[in-house]
Amino acid sequence: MEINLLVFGQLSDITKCSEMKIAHVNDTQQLIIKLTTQFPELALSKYSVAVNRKVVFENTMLTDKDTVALLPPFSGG
Amino acid sequence: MEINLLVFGQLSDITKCSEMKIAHVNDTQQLIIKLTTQFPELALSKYSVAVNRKVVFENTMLTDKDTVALLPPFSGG
Amino acid sequence: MKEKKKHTVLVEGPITAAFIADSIQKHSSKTNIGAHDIFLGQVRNDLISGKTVVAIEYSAYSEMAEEKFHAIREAAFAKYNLVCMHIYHSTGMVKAGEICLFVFVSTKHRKDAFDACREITEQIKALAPVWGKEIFEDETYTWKELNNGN
Amino acid sequence: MKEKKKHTVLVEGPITAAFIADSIQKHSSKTNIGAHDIFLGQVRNDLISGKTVVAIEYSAYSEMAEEKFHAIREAAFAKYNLVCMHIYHSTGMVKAGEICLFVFVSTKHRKDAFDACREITEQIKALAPVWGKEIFEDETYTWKELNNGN
Repeated sequence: MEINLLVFGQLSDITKCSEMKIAHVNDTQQLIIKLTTQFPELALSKYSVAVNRKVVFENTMLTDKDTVALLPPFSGG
Repeated sequence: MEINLLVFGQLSDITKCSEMKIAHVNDTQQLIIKLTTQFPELALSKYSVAVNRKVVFENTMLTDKDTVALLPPFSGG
Repeated sequence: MKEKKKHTVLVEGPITAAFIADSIQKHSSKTNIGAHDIFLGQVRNDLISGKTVVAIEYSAYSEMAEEKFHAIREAAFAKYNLVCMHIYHSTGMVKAGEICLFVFVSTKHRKDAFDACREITEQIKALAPVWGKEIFEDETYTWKELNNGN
Repeated sequence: MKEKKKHTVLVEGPITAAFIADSIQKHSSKTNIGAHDIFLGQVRNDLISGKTVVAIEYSAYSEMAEEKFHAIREAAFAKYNLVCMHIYHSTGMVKAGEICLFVFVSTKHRKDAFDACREITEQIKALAPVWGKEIFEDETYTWKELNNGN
């Protein structure tokens, strides 16, 4: 079980990486805890979480090959 | 004493002329009466009157070389 | 940085895409602009009593129209935070599919651009002494009537 | 006559005046169009903490962004009486004075064009996963923050 993580905008300045594989996480909450342990600055950042291109607002189960994205506030246009 | 009359849009279909000199009219009311006698269809038409490029809403005195315009409803753009 | 020079609004014939592109391109040197709103009026081939409009022939009371356009411009600069604005309106023959009105508003932030462009367009329709003669395929015509939103 | 084919919104680099002209020209064959409203976003040379922005580098979550653009498009066609609409948004580097967003709405009557163009532009800003990195003269940068109307 491995998910694909995408990190965008200013968050990629924190993770120093915009795409990574992460194993052993069963839901978005576990993922966030794991990432925040590795990158403490994430805890201070504002972002949404998308699972397979849909923003989720609650803890969401993950399955193998899901794509999770960390989305800081949009600033297009 | 002679004024310059400009006639625009559909009103020029009635007068068959878009610019004419008119003598012996002291104010816009006299002018309109004179024109309506000559072109009875004008009485059935909707239009505003401008004196020297300003729309007037009441009877207005005219002086020599004034330009009076008959303006049907605008339809630009 | 407000550009308020008086220019002539009425132009003979249709407004071309190349002219619009040129106007847009000229604004690339004004790097305090963040937003442009452009309104274009295009001649429709309306069906009126069974006949199709193929062109509109515009006539204007030019001197009065230019004064009105200038007043509309001054009012817009007074009311909104504009960097620059331009209006062009055709006179003479404009075929269906061609452009007869070009309103170009440039601002720092988009809210002013949207508000001003819309208001200016409505004012042009309401206040400018311009008339459209809708020409049919058979060369007969009718005088255009403006309804709201037309 | 509604044109709803799915196309790609994200384009590499700035949107040129020539591209906009070409888009306008293509609509001359659609003679049921009476009004176009065009919104253009242009990169400003903002002064931020004493440094001048010389460019914005846009990045996007492309797959999600294209889905959002498509949803915005579908919603606009459902809500407004549109003849056609197009959105283009830059990715990569866009210099100050260059255009990064092009929203093009064509309708029979102007009210729909104004309403739809504004709403679509607001939705793009609010919903599209796109980020702007403001690059300064000295090659340092800051991440753009959207305020209302920015």
